[in-house]
Amino acid sequence: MSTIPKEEYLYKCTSACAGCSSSLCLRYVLKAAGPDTVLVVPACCTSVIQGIYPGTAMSVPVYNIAFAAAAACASGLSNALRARGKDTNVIVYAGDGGTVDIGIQALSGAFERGTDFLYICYDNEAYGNTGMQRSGATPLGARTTTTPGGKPTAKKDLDRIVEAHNPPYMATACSAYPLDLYKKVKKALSIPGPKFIHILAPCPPGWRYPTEKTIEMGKLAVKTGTWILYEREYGKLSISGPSKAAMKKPAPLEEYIKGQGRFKNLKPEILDLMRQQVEQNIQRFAREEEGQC
Amino acid sequence: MRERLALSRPKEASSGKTGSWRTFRPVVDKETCNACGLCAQYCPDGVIDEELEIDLDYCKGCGICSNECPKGAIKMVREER
Amino acid sequence: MLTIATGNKAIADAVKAAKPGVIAAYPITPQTEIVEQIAEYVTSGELESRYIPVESEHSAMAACIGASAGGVRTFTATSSHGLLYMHEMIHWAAGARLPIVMVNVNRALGPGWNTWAEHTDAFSQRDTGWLQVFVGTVQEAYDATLMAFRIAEDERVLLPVMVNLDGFSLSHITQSLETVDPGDFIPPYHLPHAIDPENPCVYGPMTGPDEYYKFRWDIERSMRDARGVIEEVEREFAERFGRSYGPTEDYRCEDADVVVVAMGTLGKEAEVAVDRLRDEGIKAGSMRLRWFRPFPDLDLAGREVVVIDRDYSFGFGGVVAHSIKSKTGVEPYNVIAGLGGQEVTYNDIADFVRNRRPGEEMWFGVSEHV
Amino acid sequence: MYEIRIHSRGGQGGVTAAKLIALAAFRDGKHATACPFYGAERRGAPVVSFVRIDDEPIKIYSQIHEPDLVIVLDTSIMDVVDVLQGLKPNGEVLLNSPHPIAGCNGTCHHVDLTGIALAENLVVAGSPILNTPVLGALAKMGIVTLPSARTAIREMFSDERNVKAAEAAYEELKA
Repeated sequence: MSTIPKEEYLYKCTSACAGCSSSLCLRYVLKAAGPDTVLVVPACCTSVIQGIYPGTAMSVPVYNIAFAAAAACASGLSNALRARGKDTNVIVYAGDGGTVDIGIQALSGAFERGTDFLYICYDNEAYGNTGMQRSGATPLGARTTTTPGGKPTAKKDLDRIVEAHNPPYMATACSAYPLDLYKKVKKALSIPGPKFIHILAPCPPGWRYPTEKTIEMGKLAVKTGTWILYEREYGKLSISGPSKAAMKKPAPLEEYIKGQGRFKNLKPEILDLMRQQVEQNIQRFAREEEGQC
Repeated sequence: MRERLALSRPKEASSGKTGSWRTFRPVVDKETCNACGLCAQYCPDGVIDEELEIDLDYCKGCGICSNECPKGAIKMVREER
Repeated sequence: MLTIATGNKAIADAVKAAKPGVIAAYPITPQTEIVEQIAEYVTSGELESRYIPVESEHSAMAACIGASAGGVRTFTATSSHGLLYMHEMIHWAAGARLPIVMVNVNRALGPGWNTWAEHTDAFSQRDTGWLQVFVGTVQEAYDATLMAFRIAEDERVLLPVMVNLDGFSLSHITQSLETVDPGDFIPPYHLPHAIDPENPCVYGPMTGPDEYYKFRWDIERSMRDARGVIEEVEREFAERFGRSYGPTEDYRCEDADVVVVAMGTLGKEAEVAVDRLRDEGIKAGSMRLRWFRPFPDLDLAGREVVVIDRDYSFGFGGVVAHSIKSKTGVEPYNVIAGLGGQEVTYNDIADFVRNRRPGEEMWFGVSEHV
Repeated sequence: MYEIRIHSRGGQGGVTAAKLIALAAFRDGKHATACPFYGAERRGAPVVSFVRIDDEPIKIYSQIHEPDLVIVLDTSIMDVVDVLQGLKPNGEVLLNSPHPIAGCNGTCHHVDLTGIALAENLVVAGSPILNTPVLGALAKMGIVTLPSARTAIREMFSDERNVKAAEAAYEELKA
């Protein structure tokens, strides 16, 4: 705790839902980045969380931009600041819809071009800002307003797409581990070029669990191996502490599923499929860590 | 100078006093509390200060602090209005 | 320096003279030579600028928005489908009050694929809050691009400017070009609301029904002020560099009984038609409409007017003809000609005047009056 | 106004030839425009470019329908394109050919531009360069001056062999 700055760059109080994990994450992102930072925010929950004109809870500049355009806007901004001799942090803070779906072309372009910025996707696994419609990041079986019978297909593996761009740094994080997130943002910002952090951000109204369970839900995602925390520096994988233990002996998937209304009445065969996917994922990371790809 | 575009400037309570959103309020038992600080660490709105005082003007009553307190020192109590 | 150049090369040279800090662009026919030439200038060091090779036009405009707000002069170029693909960001750029300069090489829209000149692409961006100027010569393409930076960045305007030139017929034609050293004609970039971590602001936050309209009105206020700024900048340009421009280029209009209104290269070729008609005793004049937004006041009272529209608004009519009709009250003869590069010669234009039927519309080549 | 129509195949340099002619005329103190007509075609397809030269500024952007001069850089095109279409009654023709070709009305000039380019080893990516020697032929015909032809070539190309090729074409042009 002592290393975390006391300064809050997200003022009291935002218009985030009670128990919102993405505003918790934003607190730590800004603590890590400090005041010489510009956030670029496409349409997402943070468009609202930042506050309504003329007041805002954000005490760093925030550039709001259209849904598909965050990474491209950040490219322009980063280049302008560098042209002016400034090394201000440029951070995209975008939801999963704006990243895995409508914004993926701009994201891919910005990474391929080597833009000097950090792209953070906070992933609540649906279009939360508009009332939980499915996104490409919605997991198999999850009910959303546009998948009322449960999503029939798996979550898009965003990280492997980003990884294919060979960024100098990428990591996953989870709102339940804010200190881990803080360290990862710090490290990312110390490296030039395009960096990426993918945060799992549980959402009480969207996932349909009580607000007080936000941290618990994130921890269960990690403990069951559903969400694996890792870093990848110049391609080299290192599994983060909480996931190391979880990968050796993952908690039963049901513990994560059962508390979430979005997985209510899950068909057993879907649960089996989900379990297989988790196992395969764990094995894939374990093999890579052991040096066999 | 005239404002040509919508520019918001930082201030506290930009969304009003969100304490009014609350149905349950956190009540801390100072005797049980060991000042570990996890409540402050996990508060999404940063309304718990260094002294672990909860700013009830802004606390939305999510209950994360209560749920995460290892000592069970924070109880959520129904607001009486 | 006096040389010859294509329209595209002239624009690249004007951009080099204006020294933007960031250029973000995506290639598209017939604009590509502009970005190729600029990339060449940046690579060779002749232009000290950052060139962002974006993956789409939507991203080109998004990157220009980020760069312009980030405090540097910004340029992009596009055409046709590229312009349409960036449509969302075109609105955003104006609403964000960013003085981005963009060259649009006017080209028709598919299907079928057609890379030749038409103005429908630019007119589809009519209501975005961008200033739009249409040029008729290589020299004018250069001059208008230089002036566009000055006009856009003027604190009374702070709106983006689109410079339009006809695909191939002007983008690829070689004509004489005099390049200039703009000196302090283009002052250093200054954006009053540039992003500054020392003075943090949220740009474009949620803005409710009680506030939003005020910012829309401010765009219109600046658009109205832009008329005076354009006049001022064009006058100063004439004083410094000896070439004068206005909202229209009028040719033999003073005593004309019939005036041809057209834009771009057709507007220039119309002058040749006017000479022919005058030889026949028809007192014709040509009024080449340069500025489309803000739309100028036109003095057409008491004359017959033939408007050539290289565009069309389906279910309504030619965009220019109807703009003129609503602004001046005249009932023009509206010829729809030159769509998708359809060949229109000065002889054809002279024929439009000879056979004019005020109040009616004629699609050239279709031989039907409607 | 003097109007020239150039017939070539994509990749043979017809577009650059038009620019070079306009530049030479411009250096002679005239007004000139060069205007390629781009089709959707690719390398090898017949293409056409236009040059206008005048003492007054040129305001015409449409194609040249009644040329004063037709230049054919590749005579094989004559089988598929009516290169003489619209040629003015007193118009002239310039063919890239070592010998005269029957069927050309009026004054028909010919010169072996390909041979000249090959002799100077002016070959880029397998194609002989025709656009610089053609300028020599036009100088001989009096459409541009030889000094301006040289100037134009030097402004656009750094290889002096291009000037030599133009001079060779100037010498070898036959009517």
